[in-house]
Amino acid sequence: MTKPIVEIQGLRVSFGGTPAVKDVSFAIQPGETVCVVGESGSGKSVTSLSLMRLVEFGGGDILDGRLLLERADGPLDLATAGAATMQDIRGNEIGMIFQEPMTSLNPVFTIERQLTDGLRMHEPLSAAQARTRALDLLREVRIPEPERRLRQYPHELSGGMRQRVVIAIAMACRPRLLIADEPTTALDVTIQAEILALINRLKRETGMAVMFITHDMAVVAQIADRVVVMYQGDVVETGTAAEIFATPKAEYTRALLAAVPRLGEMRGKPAPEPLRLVGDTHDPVPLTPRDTPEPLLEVRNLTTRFPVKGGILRRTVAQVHAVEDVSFTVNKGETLSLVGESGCGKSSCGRSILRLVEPVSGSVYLGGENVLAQTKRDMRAMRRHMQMIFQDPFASLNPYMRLQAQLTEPMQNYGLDNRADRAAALFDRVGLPRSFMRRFPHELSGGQRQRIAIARALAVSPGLIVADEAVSALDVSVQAQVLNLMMELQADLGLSYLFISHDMAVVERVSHHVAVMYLGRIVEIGPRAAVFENPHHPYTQALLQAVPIADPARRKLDTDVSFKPIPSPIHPLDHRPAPSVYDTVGPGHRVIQNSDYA
Amino acid sequence: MHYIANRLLSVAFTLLLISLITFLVTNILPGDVAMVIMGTQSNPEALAGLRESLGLNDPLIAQYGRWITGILTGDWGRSLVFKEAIGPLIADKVVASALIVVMSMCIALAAAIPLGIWAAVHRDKWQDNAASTTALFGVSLPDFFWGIMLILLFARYLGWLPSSGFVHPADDFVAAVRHAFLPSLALGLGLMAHLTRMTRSTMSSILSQEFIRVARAKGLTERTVIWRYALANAIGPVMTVAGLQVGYLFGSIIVIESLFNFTGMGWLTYQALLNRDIPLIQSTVFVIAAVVMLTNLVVDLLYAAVDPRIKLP
Amino acid sequence: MRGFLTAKGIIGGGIVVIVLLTALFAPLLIPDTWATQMDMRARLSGPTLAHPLGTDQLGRDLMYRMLLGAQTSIMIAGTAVLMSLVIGLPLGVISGYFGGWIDNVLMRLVDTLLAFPALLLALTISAVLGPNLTNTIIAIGIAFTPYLARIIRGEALRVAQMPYVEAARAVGTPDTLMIIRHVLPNIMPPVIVQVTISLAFAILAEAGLSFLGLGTQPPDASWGLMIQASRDFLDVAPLTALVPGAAVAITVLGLNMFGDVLRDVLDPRTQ
Amino acid sequence: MKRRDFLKTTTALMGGLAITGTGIGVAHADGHATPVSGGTLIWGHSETTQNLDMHQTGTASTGRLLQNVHESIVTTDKDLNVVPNLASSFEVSQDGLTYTFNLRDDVMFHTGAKMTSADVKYSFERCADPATGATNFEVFNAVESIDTPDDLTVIVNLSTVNAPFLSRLAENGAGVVMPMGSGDTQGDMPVGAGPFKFVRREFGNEVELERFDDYFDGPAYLDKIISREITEPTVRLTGLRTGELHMINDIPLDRMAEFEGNDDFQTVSWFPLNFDFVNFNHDFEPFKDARVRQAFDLMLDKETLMLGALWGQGTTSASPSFPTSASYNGDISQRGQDFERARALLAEAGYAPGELKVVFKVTTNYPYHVDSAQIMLEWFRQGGVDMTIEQLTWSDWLSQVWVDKDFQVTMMNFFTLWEPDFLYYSLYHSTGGFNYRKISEPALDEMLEKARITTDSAARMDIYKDVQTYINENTLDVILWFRNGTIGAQPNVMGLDTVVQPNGSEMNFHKVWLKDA
Repeated sequence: MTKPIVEIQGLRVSFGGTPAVKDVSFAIQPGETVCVVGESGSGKSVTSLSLMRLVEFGGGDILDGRLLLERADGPLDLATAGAATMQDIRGNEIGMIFQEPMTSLNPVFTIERQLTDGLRMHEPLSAAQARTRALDLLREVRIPEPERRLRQYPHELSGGMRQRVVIAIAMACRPRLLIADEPTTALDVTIQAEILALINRLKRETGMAVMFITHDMAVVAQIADRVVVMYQGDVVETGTAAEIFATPKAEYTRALLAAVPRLGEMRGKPAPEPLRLVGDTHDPVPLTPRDTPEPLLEVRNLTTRFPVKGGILRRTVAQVHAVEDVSFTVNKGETLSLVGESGCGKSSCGRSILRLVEPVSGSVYLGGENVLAQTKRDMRAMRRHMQMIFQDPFASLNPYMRLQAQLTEPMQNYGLDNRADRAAALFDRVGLPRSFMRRFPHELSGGQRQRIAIARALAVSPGLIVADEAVSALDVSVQAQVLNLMMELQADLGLSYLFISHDMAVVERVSHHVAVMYLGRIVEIGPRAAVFENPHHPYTQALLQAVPIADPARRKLDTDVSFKPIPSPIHPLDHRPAPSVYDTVGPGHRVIQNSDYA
Repeated sequence: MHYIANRLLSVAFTLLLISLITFLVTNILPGDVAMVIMGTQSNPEALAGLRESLGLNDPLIAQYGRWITGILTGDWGRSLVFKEAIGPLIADKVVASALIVVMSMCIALAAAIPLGIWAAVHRDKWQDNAASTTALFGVSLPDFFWGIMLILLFARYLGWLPSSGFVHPADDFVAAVRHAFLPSLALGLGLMAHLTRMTRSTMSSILSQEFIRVARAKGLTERTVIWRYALANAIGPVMTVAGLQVGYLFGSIIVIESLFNFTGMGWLTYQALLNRDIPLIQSTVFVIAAVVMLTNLVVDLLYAAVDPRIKLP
Repeated sequence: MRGFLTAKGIIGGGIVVIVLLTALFAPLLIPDTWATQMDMRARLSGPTLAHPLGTDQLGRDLMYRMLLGAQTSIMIAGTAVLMSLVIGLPLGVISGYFGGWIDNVLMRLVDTLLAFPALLLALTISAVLGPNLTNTIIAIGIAFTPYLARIIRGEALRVAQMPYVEAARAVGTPDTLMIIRHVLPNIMPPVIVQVTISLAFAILAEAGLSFLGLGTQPPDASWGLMIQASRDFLDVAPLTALVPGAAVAITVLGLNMFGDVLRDVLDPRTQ
Repeated sequence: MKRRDFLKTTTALMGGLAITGTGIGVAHADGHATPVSGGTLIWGHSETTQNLDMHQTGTASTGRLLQNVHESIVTTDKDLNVVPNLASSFEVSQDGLTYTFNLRDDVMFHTGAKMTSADVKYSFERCADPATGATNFEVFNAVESIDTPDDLTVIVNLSTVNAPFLSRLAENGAGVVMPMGSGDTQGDMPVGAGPFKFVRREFGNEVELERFDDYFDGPAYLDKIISREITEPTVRLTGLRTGELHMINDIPLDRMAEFEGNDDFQTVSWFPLNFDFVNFNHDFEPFKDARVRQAFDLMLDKETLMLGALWGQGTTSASPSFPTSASYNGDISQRGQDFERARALLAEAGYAPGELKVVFKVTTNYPYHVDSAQIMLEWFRQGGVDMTIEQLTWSDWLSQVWVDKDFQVTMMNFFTLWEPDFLYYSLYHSTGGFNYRKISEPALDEMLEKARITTDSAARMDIYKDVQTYINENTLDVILWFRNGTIGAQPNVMGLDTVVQPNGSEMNFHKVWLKDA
């Protein structure tokens, strides 16, 4: 066995007295990818920041332990290294990339400056030499038109491009170790696939080691050589990727793996099925669709556009074509998922149906009544029958209202009686103790808040719930619980869901029907099995190809992948898009003829 | 250019509103210009003659029309009490006020930015508290209090700087700066406090951003990280706040200029108000409001110039 | 509430409480003639047994004037800020929450008023109305209104775009209830902080107006008036300015610290 | 107070050197050195000059400066006798209706033109024209015509006798002679025949005057005078202390004691600069009753008030007449403080303690008035009157008190109007131009009208003495004191004893010089 490039021994870190990392030890060998995986609060990021000694800038203190970096003159303990030494090591021997590509680059400096200043810090280069190196780096991370990029500012680049620049910065001095802290979490799935492939390739080509921090077991399965599982500041398990996925030893690892929906595991199943979580005693009951589907929500030719204002008189100069000629039906007791990448119009579509934004044209029938034809007053009455769950459980609850009041408010709005009793019943229904009723939102965890959001939506007994990325912000184990709750409610109450999500694996798990959106249009719609098992539209196929699968045996990223960038949905005022025309390729399975995806 | 044209149009509209407000307010001011001109020696006949010759008997609309036309054509009329032509008079006084406003801004920024950065870098430590308390002390005392103290210290006991008066920078630049220094300092102390707080909060939010960590991860020195990476981002917001404070400064100069006998716009406005010199009040108030507005316009444009994210289409 | 137990919280809160108690009870405990009692043999005197903080140009006791002046200063500042809040809150909330042309019209007006420096506005209003206590309050109150309205509007706009407001709309909450239940409570923390800072500014503004002779009328004591009266005697009797100056400074300092601490305490994220 | 005591006080006030007559005291002046020409005097002037037109300007501060630019047709000597100035001599006809002025032939204007009778006629007519807005236009009310038989003779014909005409011409700019046709530019660029030429004014900041070499009374010593307008007393004082200024006028009252004891500076103090009085609105119901006015008078301890408000820099007086003038009535005296009698008088008039509520309007233009009001307020409250103070800016005071006569009690000062007609007729006649108190006393009106047409000087003065007695007995106003004027200067400023003009309010730099210029 070769000498490890980095060895962490008994690391302890605390923030203002609160322990964040309790006792962490593991090593990274040259040229291997070690994934540190865990949910929020596990201490995985703190560990990586400690290694760079950046944790101090966030108010953390390394209390104990050694961070040995192997160098030509023997191992150096980074935990006690001086500031000058650390500056020399950072960016030179260890490179690091971070989660948020949108904020990782300094908005007021050019790409060139940000690429070269680290280089020139560590190596004696002239400006021209540094520029040449920067160009090479941009080519290496496969950025098109590198000369032009050098002169550009970060806001002129797309998110994926920015993350490539950040990687180029980290790679600038050929580090022996690259630390990647959740580098793909904020990215769309196709871009995530590109970035993962890029990191993989760079590792292969340069022989550097990679320490990859993530919460996503699917990503781990795709890239890890070895895995370190962390939970609440401790390492619970280490092993090779194959070992961890095949024979997890720690109970936590098993629970975590159980909570991860795996793309393709629903193959052949007739209906959505709750996840089987560790500790569940009974087998999950699938949600069988009704024999005779009964339409609840019918959306026809829905179009929503947002004005872009400009000029002296703040007139509308262009339009964002957010939703363009979209039609679909949600049956009673069933779930239709709208799936797509950011900016595809799926959220606008959901909000248009509730008229939280006003559509331009089309019709929306709920139980036979046209939602779009209602007056403002009647619309309020209408909303009783359709409710919404929002993405961010932290922002969608008024921080100054007690939970009970949050639940009774909708009842009060619609003049329902016995509000306290109903609220108590709702607490039971979503699995929260009644003692929480007097609490404020900030006293709850994210999952608990999302339960409250669901309870609030249920308060007026609606038939339809629009769930807009309702589980996206949650840790995977919590996400599984909330998904199970939603499915359970559907089974018990006969609810219909319009489930809006970017996560193909989750969608596969919960949907009866799936609609794939791209640039405001539905490009493919049909029964879940048809869309997932027999995708017709090239975009659907690309999406499915990009989704990482939580199974190290099914790796997809050995070669570079590249997906088409999404064009702008902004068009001049006189733009008249053609109506959507569909081919029927199977029972209820339709594919658009004329999408912009070529 | 659309952005600038758009802003200019709205500025023109606001200026019109300002002129209307100014005119209406000054016309409900009690007191009589003719009276003030004549002082204790006046008598009814002389007053009536004077009123007529000053045009004070015309209807309000006519007086506003005359005034606004004058403003637009460059004929700002004459001060009733001081007999001077208002246009050149104000042009002169604006230079004086601009001198202390700019100097106090420089003094305040020169102190506030390092202090604010220092506090932000050592957030919640004793340095932060020390900086905040120092800054608070500046804002806790009225600026005229500082003014009097500065006169006593620097002019009376140390004899380093002149205690009062204004020298036109075109006549003698060094003397101009020396005369403007104490009033600027008195103004700057209060201003410094706001700007320190602003710099601190802007810098601490910038320092917690990801690109700062990226910069550190590149191995850049702390000095580069803070004074280049962070400050380049803070300068825009700090500038905007500083621009907004110009309004505050133009309020404070009324007191400070009177105290230092520094004959700028503040002094002139106060004299005009005291003497009910309506044409002069109208013009000074109008000019101050216009200068404040235009400063903010310039600051916005500058912000757009330093921040590549804001494009001027 | 833990936030109040920091050094800053204790000092800031302590000062605010002491000043408020002084303003409330000093006039009840100290006969007001003590502040107007003149002693021509002890004019501009330094600290003595009879006058622990010295006397002013008419031989009046500075300590009593400072203590009794607290009420005037606090009352003017408090009422003026309350007035600007009463006007500015509805303006700002309506403007920020409803947006559209109402917002355009109101904010155009507010922006125009903002171009007039507050002290200039107060000075002009004071000159129009004539100098007395009520008019001083009105002048400061009006001058401060556009600032508060602007800040409140910004906060209301921010809150109106929060998901919980959209969520409340989705559950059918009408506009009036929306403002009362969701907008007002959520804009309150920054507004309260702004109010404490405005109070500090109002105390200084009153001092500024008094300095120019348009504030409190003698022989009533206010801190501003005391500083104003001291301007000619500063070099021979610095206490005449230092005593009221220190009172203003400590109060403003306390209010600012209190505001900072309030900001932390009211921020749900720090709880 | 008797006139003799008065003079004694004056001498005491003056400290070292005393110059009899107007009571100017100069400390540390070296009166024996030989004057030299040259140098620029920097004067810290206490007020901002306004309209520079000598006819129009109403403020003493501006007149104080213009005094050096203009010359009057007649002037006064130290004893306040009217003496020739631009006129080499004058004659008054027996009937008192015709005034003949023989002009000097060596008077040059700053324009380079020689003064002729046409200029005099132009100046008088300009002043008399109501459209000019001249503050002294009523001096010429009785003028019927002005004849100029030749270049050096001016004959003024009156329609009715106006005994004070000549002395009014000597005072306050009424008699200044401006070059013909210069009226329109006087406001910006005053030109006259005085010892100094007006060069420029940086408005609110400084005024520059330059020696006029062709001055008829011989050129002045100083090359230039820079008058820096510094209204803030502390700042003015600091300027003198740091040497930025050669001299300042109006040393803050509380500093006089300190300055007089300081060998580094010269101080000049003189009296009277002005007199102060407390005014009642005679139209306000309670003050229609002389007993109420007297009660108020009885509540005031004038000596203490003077010490309190003026820091002793003044002299109490029961009469507003110029103290050294012939009309001064030294036989009347101020009432002493007597609360018992005051309360009794109020009760007699029907006012129980606390029943009378009065507002005291006072202008911030005179900080010592604000102090006085605060001191008086304590006494009035002690006397059972509920009084509040309202501070007014100068323009508010003028418009509310002076024009609208909307007040109950106020306080004012007047520069020493030594011409008794000017003083008493305008202040106390029911139609007087300065009668803002709405005083209407038929007996007094009769005396004042009679004095106007009494050409015998001694008889005229006796009438004015009776007038003073009447005012005092009926407490029409409460006359408080004469206030001292003060100048502080560096030791090298010479000839300070000549600066203050006999009337006590104007300043002339003709004979001032700098020792090491």
